[in-house]
Amino acid sequence: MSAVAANPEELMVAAAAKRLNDDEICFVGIGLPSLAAVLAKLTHAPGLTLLYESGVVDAIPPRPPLSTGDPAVISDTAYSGDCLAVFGALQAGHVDVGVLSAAQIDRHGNLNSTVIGDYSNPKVRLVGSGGAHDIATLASRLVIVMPDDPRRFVQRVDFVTSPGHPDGELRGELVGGGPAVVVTPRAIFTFEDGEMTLAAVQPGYSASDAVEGFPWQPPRVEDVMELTPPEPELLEILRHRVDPG
Amino acid sequence: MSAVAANPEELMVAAAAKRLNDDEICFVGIGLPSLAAVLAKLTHAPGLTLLYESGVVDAIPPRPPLSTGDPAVISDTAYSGDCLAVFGALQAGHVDVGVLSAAQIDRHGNLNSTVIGDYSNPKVRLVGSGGAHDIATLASRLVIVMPDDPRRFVQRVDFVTSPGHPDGELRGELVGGGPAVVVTPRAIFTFEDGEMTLAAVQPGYSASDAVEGFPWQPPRVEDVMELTPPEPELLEILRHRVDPG
Amino acid sequence: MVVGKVRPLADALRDLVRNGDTVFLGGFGHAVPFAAGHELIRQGRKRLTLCRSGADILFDQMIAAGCAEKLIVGWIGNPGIGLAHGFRRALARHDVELEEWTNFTLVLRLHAAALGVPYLPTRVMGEGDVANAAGRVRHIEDPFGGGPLTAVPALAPDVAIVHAQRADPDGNVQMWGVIGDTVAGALASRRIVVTVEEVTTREIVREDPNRTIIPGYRVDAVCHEPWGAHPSYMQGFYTRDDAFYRTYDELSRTEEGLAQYLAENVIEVPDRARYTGRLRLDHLAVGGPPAPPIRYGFERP
Amino acid sequence: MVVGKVRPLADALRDLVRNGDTVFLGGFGHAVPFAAGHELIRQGRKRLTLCRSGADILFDQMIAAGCAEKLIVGWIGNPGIGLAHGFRRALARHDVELEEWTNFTLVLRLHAAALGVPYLPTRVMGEGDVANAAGRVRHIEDPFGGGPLTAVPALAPDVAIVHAQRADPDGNVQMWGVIGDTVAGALASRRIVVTVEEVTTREIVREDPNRTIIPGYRVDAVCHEPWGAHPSYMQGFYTRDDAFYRTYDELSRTEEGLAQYLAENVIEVPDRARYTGRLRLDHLAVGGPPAPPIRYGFERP
Repeated sequence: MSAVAANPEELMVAAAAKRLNDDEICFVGIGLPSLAAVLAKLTHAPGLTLLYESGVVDAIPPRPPLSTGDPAVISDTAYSGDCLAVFGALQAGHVDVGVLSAAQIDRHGNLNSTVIGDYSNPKVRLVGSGGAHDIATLASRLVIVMPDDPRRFVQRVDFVTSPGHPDGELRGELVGGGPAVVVTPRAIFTFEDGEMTLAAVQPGYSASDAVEGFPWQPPRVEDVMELTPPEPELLEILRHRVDPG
Repeated sequence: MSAVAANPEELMVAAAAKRLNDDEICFVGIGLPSLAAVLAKLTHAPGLTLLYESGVVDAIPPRPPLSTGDPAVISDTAYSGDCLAVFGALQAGHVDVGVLSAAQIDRHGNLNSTVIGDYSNPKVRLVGSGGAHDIATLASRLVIVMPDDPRRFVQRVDFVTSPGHPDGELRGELVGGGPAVVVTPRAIFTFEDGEMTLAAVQPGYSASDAVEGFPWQPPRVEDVMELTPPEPELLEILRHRVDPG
Repeated sequence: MVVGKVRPLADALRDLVRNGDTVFLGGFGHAVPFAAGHELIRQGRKRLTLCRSGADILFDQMIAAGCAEKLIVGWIGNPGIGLAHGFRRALARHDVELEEWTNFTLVLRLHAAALGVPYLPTRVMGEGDVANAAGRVRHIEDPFGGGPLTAVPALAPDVAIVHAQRADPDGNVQMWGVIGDTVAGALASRRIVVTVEEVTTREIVREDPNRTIIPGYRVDAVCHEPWGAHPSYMQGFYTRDDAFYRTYDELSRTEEGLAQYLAENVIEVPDRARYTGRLRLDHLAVGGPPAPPIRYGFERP
Repeated sequence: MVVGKVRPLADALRDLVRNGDTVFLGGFGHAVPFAAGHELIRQGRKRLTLCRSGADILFDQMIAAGCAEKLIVGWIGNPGIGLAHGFRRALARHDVELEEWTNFTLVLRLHAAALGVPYLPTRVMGEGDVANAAGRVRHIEDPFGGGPLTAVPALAPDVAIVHAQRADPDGNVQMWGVIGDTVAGALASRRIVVTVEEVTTREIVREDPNRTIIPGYRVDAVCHEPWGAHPSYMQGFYTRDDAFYRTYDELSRTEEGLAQYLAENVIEVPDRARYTGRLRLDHLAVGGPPAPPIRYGFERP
């Protein structure tokens, strides 16, 4: 067992993994979302089925895939169809949970992975939606993993790549359930009445630490709890099997 | 070489085969259409690509398939996808020619494979469209093979399973080109102004033989020619390779 | 012992098919799920809506046995032989309702459900009498100005029952040969029951994931039923029992003949093992060399 | 010797790609057709509209080389590394027009063309800013009363260029591993050029027809280009040249750096054999055992 304590990224990935339940069908974005989903699969959720947009179902990548087209998603998988097959399943309502990250998130859970600044004259032009808009719109619920950079948290994203909740309400009539939780290295947020709400803090952080640098003051649930630190066994699996790099 | 002269079915199949050109893409119905298409492939049209609705492309069945799902279509084929793939290609305009048969045909080339008699109270209930409506609607042109039974030729089919030409004109604005030719054991008909028109007779038949028993008098082209008899080599291939039964 | 989703067929169908369900039956001439259909007859299922594009004589038998209230099909007959006599009698007596499509539009309806949209547009069914026979189409305009189209509504069966060469205990189905509308029908359905010639291992499946046609998470039960498609074909396992299809054409011409066949060969036969045990099937088995191997190779460690 | 559709890549692209064409480039991270893209750069192609769902750095290179007038994509970047710098500079200077979709809707647009319909309905793009960025959507109603949907128009490229493991001289393409949008893009296109690791025989293809992903009649040219997807992955043949992707992130940060890379490694290199000859690629090769065989078996003679 490793004696090294969890670093901030590990805290985030471990907490996100725990938001995924055994036997769920999970549509996974690349990067942090994939780390979290594979960690869940290798720990408390062996029945979790991972879908990657490249057409792959029930993959257990032996190292973090660099893209959904990386053969790491093929080396131990049960199905390799095509994009249409997995996006079709997503649209048909077969996906319980999507996991995404983004460059920006706002208080309603809107995600931006398209541009920073003005669309026609961007400050930073990013990669665009890929499957993010589709996953966010269609998955029954969405788990969002956001690295620890306060500039990523804004009152209103510069561009709504992936829709969150409408103003002042939860996505009701719409297709998927929308953002359920945002996991950061410092905290976990849920969505109360469609508004990002501090629900728990990572071990060692206070409630005000958790939102330091945010350009707005997110509401809190009445009783903000502190997450327990990731178990040593879990960290061992994360470091040596999920991301053995 | 067989010394036996062609029987009526062989005359029909040979004449239908000759309506298919080398290098065409050909969507084939089961039964007589398949016999004609395979005969063409094994004689003058080696570059003919045969599509069966079960999802198979470029098949060379070693015996007549009993259905498009018969593994005879698999034993020597280059592609086995699914129904959607081949019907999609048909709808996308990639098919030069469809080959069909039917229980009834009328003067405009409408085909019936659904019911004889009234739809809700049928005299004989048949098998239904299958892919026939789709092939007739979408193929660039249609070759129709009709066995020698005058009751099959009617002024107006009891049910339009597969659409022919509109009254008094050729299918213009519509999707596929519609019926191009009807081949029987006695004759070949083309469609002039959308009307079935005697164009040629099989060897040994007169123009009036060709339409004997028809409930209407189809028009004729000015110069009705007589087809040449099938070559002995062609009959040999038909009897021993297309239908070795 | 039950492993993963592997279960006895009778149990699986008892749990997963309800009277009144819309049932997609796989098999496009090839791989017709006779074992499962016969079990549904034995279980006395009622008021089913049976659907698929081209319907083989299994439909005819289930109709004659009184399982079906309605048919949604593109074609129904005895392939290569002739007509479906049980179906014709039931239709003439209005014992069964018929909603008939073309094979393409029936597949599009299933594909719409698999894609999660309420309809798909098509260029067929704008002419002739088939649209009237089907009833449930809408004549629409291309929203981009391209002219008239026909909309066909999604068809999402309650349960799909398909037969395939093999599946693993997670339900991953591998099939080859003629696929027909198997993928469309299975992916369109809410539940999926698979009968297979072989229950294979997870390892075998994972060594060739591109061979998998239905991902396991969609499958509810895997039932080991060797010869489960007899008397139809199963690529690589057996060819069609043509003699039976011809015999069926004769025996099914009368109601009594068909009833007697069903009684002796389906209803009074407790399961598939007893069914195949009664028959001499060896002459139908096929062999053949292995297909050329491919290599997946990933990375050097 | 040219057999069937097998042709040298340069000739095939000269004949089958025209300046101004809309070109689908295959490769979903895996099997990116670098050999063909580099040849288009060498041929000095102009005014191309490049399209696919997730666009890798081959797009970045072709944009920087001045081949592209317009992009129709769902994503563009350097997979696993970062952003596409050549693309970003060109966009900022308005040297290239961008029409951006989501990966799903881009695939649906291709699928619409493959199915021969002018559009497909979807439940996405009804919210957020992506519909505005894409521009060409219509908000429609389900004709069966199910509520609002979005219509996305068919995208039928003039030519698709895809890389695969093997094809036969008739153009039948067999591919395994990650397929992504390869099938949708190829079947949507009017013409298809395939580069392959191996030209195989008709017999090999016909011994496993379910492995074929594109039927030969749709394919115009088969070009033998071993390592044709380098520096991307090719399942069973080689893994990604990650070092290059990282280097590319650095060198492409300046216009001069990227221009110099293209000059030395693309424009001044006459063909793929010379390209691979310059590099040490052995460490990227992968092996692996053969996948489990299946048997097709037909009938006893």
